[in-house]
Amino acid sequence: MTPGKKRLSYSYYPGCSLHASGREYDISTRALFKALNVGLKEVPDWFCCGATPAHNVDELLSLSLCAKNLSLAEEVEGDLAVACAACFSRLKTTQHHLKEDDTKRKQVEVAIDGPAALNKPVKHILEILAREYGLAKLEESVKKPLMGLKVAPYYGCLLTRPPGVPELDDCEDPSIMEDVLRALGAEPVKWSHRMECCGANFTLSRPGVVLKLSNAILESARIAGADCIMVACPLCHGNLDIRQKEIKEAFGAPDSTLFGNIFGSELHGGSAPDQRDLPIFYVTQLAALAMGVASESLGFESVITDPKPLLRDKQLL
Amino acid sequence: MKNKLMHLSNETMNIGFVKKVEALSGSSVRRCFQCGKCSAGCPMSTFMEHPPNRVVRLLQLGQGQRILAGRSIWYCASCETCTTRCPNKVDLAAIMDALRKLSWDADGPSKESYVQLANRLFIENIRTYGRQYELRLGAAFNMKSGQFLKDLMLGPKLISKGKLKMFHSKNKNIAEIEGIFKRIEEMRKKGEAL
Amino acid sequence: MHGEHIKHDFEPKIVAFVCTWCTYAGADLAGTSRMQYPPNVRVLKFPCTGRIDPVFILRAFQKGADGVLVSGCHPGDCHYMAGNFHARRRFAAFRALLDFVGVDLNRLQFSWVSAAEGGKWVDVVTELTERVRAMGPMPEFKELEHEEQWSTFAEATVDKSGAINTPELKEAYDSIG
Amino acid sequence: MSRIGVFVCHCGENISRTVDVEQVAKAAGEIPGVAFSCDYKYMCSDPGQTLLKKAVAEHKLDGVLVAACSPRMHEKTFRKAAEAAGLNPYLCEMANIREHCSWVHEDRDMATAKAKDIVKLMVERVRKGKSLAPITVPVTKRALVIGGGIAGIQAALDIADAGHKVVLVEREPSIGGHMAQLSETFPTLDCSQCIMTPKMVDVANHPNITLFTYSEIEKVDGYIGNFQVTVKHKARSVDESKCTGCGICMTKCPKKKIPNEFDQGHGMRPAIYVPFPQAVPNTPVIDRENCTMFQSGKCGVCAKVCGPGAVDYEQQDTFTVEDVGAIVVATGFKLYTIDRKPEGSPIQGYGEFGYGTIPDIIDGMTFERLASASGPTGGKILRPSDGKEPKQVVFIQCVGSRAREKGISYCSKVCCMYTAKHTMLYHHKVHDGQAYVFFMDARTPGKGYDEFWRRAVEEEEAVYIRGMVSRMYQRGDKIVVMGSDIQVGVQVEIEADLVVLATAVQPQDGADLLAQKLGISYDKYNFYSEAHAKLKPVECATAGIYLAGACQGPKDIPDTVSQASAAAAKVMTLFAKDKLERDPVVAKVNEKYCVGCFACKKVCAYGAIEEKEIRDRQGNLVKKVAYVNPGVCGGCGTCQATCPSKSIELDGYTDEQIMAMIEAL
Repeated sequence: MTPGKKRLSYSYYPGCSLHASGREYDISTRALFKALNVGLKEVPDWFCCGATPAHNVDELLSLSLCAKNLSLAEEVEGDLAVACAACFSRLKTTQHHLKEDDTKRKQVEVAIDGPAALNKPVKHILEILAREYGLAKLEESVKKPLMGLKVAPYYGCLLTRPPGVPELDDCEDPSIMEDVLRALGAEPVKWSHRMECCGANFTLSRPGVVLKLSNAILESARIAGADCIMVACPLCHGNLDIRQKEIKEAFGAPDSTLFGNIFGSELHGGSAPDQRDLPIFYVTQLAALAMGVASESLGFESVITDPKPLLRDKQLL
Repeated sequence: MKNKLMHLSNETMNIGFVKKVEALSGSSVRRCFQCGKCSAGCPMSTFMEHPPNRVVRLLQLGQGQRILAGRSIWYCASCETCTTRCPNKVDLAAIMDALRKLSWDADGPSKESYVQLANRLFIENIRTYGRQYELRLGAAFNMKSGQFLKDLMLGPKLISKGKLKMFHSKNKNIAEIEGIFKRIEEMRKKGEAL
Repeated sequence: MHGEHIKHDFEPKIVAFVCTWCTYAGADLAGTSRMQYPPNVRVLKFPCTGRIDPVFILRAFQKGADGVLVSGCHPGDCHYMAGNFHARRRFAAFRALLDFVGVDLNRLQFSWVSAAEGGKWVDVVTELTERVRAMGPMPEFKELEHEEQWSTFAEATVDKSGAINTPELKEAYDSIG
Repeated sequence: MSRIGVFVCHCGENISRTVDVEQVAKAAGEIPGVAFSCDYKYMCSDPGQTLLKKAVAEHKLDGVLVAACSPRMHEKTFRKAAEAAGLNPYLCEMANIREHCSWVHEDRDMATAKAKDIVKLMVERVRKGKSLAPITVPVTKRALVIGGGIAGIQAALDIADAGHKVVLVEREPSIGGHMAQLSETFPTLDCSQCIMTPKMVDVANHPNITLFTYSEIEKVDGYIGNFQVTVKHKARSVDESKCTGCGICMTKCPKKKIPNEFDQGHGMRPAIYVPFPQAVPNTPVIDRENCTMFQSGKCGVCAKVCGPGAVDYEQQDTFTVEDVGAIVVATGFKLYTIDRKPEGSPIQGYGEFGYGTIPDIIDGMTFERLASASGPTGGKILRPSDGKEPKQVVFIQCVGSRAREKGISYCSKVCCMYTAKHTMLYHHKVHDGQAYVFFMDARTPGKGYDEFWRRAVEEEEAVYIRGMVSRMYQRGDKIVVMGSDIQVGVQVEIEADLVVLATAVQPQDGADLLAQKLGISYDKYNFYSEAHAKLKPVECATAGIYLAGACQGPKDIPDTVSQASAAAAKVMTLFAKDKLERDPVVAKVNEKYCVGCFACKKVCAYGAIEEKEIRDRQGNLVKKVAYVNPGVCGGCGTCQATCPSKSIELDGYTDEQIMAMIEAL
């Protein structure tokens, strides 16, 4: 930052997950921004963005909920920082659709009883780190480089897709996570499943689906030699972390037929010999760790797949 | 249903339904030339009785009822892979949204009740609390779906990890949420919105 | 585009000045593709937009046009290499002049429609027709035609000493002096 | 008072369906100065034309208006008929009530009213029209062919064999183009080079052909029959008149590891090189960007070893001006690459296939080089990454083509056939290998083509899968191909050793720039536009310029050769006459009023306006005025709209004519 330039400051939309199952994402985001001396002010009384279920069955409701949140965010200064990939995707999609479709915009404005705020810039945390704070400065700010940590950066579905909407990075071959990891001193591994779907919100209704898809992701990361996976979405985190043990039980033992009965033989992708635990980190957890934030204040206690042995092994604790 | 003879005529092809799908999704159905790229990349394709390209094909033939009768649309994960890679700018993810909406409106002849139930509870939660209340969502899902023991071991663990909250406070401005729901319902009643 | 024809209270008269190579051919393409557009437009063919004198546009307004369209090849695609560039420059100045004298520029449209853009021709014509329809008839220039005659009459009424004998003109000249 | 005849055509039902033609004819008859009006079912038919001729004679008509289709369709027809009836052809005009009226409107009343208006306007135009005489210009009987691929070679040989001089200009160091790169050709599987190289030699030896390789078109002036084309001869750094083609410079050049463009970057060449052994001319060229001598000033080996002293590091680009009467454009195509494109480019790359970063995903032309006996692998199918023989090869069709999302919506036409050929070549060379083809439709119209494709499936055991590929990624030394078979309705995964993409056929780089120099039009993809899709598929809208080959649209070799011969025939037709008649739509100066400001001269794109001195009998200069050279004038009329004193006028589009039309609004 050049001298005299204003301190970076953002309004903040955490979203439901970050107040519950993804609480460590929220905690670490706040800790990271504090460490980087970047302002972060939560939008008061925000609502759920509707996530996938809302647009799944009722696009108008989904657009209206997001438009409502965008107009609530108008009241807080600074671009809107979003950590959850799903919320980010919904908010960006809403802005995109309503800018392009006048009919929908008018309907939404009736629904929220006010104008839709379409010009508030919505920024994902990754974008803020890599572009606004800047990779060079991020690298400078590192106090404890994540030396020797092999990380599989996992983008999931919603961060970059569909083309032209999130405007975060190339929708098929993004590099923003790798760039951030390199700046933090970690080693991003090249792997094949960084943009495959984890099963997302089927975690509630059809957990079997999640097990199959998430297994493929974990397996691919292990083959690539990753120590851990980095995510930017609480849903992905939930599926890969919380259900990791379950996945191992379902796919690890060759004679497991528990889920095979339900879904047929497709479930058995063959048992992988490598069954290492893969801790799942949020991007903000890794970044904050590199900035020297004490690990106690990064919410590691909330994580199911314990990351501490790995961090100890790499002398990062 | 799958192998039932398909009679094609002006009467049996429900083009009105297709037009509704096109209006809701903002995407052309006829543009699809059935290359199958959507099905090739769909992570959920193996769970569907009609893979994505066939969903569009059935729409082209005016056979919306065949789609709604199946569970394909409820197994779409909204990952947008199809939309991203379609060579022809068919927004299949949006078409899936539209189909689910129409199925939902018709109170779902679909067999896939679990996903519908989860969606319904999720949206109910928003209306009641303003935000998600994950414990209630999970508990209610298990109760209503009759899977009392589903993820039984996971719940307490998550509570102990602080990931599930026992209690949830409502938004202060919860009345505004109700207003949004009400106004949308009114618009639909008056025919001002689909 | 298709379907029932709606009867309107006001059918504007639209005059299109087009070049023969691009826009005229584009309009032909709209025809061979059986596209539909409002029948309000009358097309005058020129070899090139470079041939179009601004006077033609003024005259068209005087003779009852409610909207005028000038359309030629895309920049760089001129059959005559650069005619449309000269036209563009000429009309940029002309638009400013029209704006200055108070003509609503929404009545005058310039566009590029190539021989391959039948659809664009339809869009341009439809849009202009509907826009002008919403604006209503344009009486100003038709009145101007009458005023022109009146002013020649006024010139004839200049008295032998050369003094101006209508109060309006006198005031106008005085204000210049 | 004028005596104009108005003839309203039904065009079968095409016009009469929505326009009340009888009413239009009746209304036309009431226009002052119209002496005769009628309607008829098909005006362009023989009886229709006879009707027109008879009416001209019977009613002593002095002008004719045919209200029918677009003048672009039948203006010539009716002007000829009018001329036959003894009328000046330029006093015959057409009112377009089909393309501009009956076909685009549904409301009968409004369409009829519009048709009446159009007729009214055009009657005024006829009334103010003038008799014009066509202009004749001499024809330079020498042709220019741009591009030395199979299209350019065929056109050049045909024209030269007819006895006319030809200048053939090729951008690369050798002629041959893409056909010289191919291994074998469908549907006969004969060796491409075996049929191509003799033709290349014929070009080099033909007494009527002047060959300029490593040269480009710099500037084009003039018009049909009289073009002046400036050709830029890029510095070859080797004197063509001295070089014997012994090739010792190439063997001694210390820089040998430059990827060879001819082998799609898979073979190596030195800095001084001929693109391939059979190159014509067999004269090397120095690639200055990769030459040590040019980069650091040290080396000079090639000059030292060259016996005749042909190497010349000081050589400069030179320019010549060629006078030609006709131009054949045959600039060919390039293949789409799936690489990431610069921001803002309308053509998108394929991120889902790794943006071209996976070495064993190659394009069809690279496969041709791998299969070619003269290629980098000596005709063995070996994959680029590790030189191993691939046992599972996946071919994917329609990569880039038929993909409007990627910016290309057209079908590339040749891929279905060459992919079938590739599976055969592969099967012939790797007996235990398996070829898979992902395809949408097999488009095989053509003599012996579908049989060829069926042979690939039935006899050569290629597995065709109807469906596309969503994604490919590297797993170990395999490429995982995720596709679908839409007929079975399942996802398909293949672990391939090699993937061959049938990427889209696109116009050559710079096609648009060349078109701007030539003044010809091109479509949004930069393919050159023919004058008429059906009836003038070889001519450009710009007279005297003809198209051959894939620069006009994707084409296979037989189609390309046919079109090249057709273009040559068009050139010969033009050259069969000594003088050329052209439309007399040209500007004329009224010297009485011209003040000599020469504003017209500044805007004239043709350089048709000269300064003319007017002198009195004693020879004293009275004034300078503008003069339009009618042979050079293009007839755009920009000068007329620019002239402040209104003393220059375009025949056929006079102010009087246009004002009369506006008055009739």
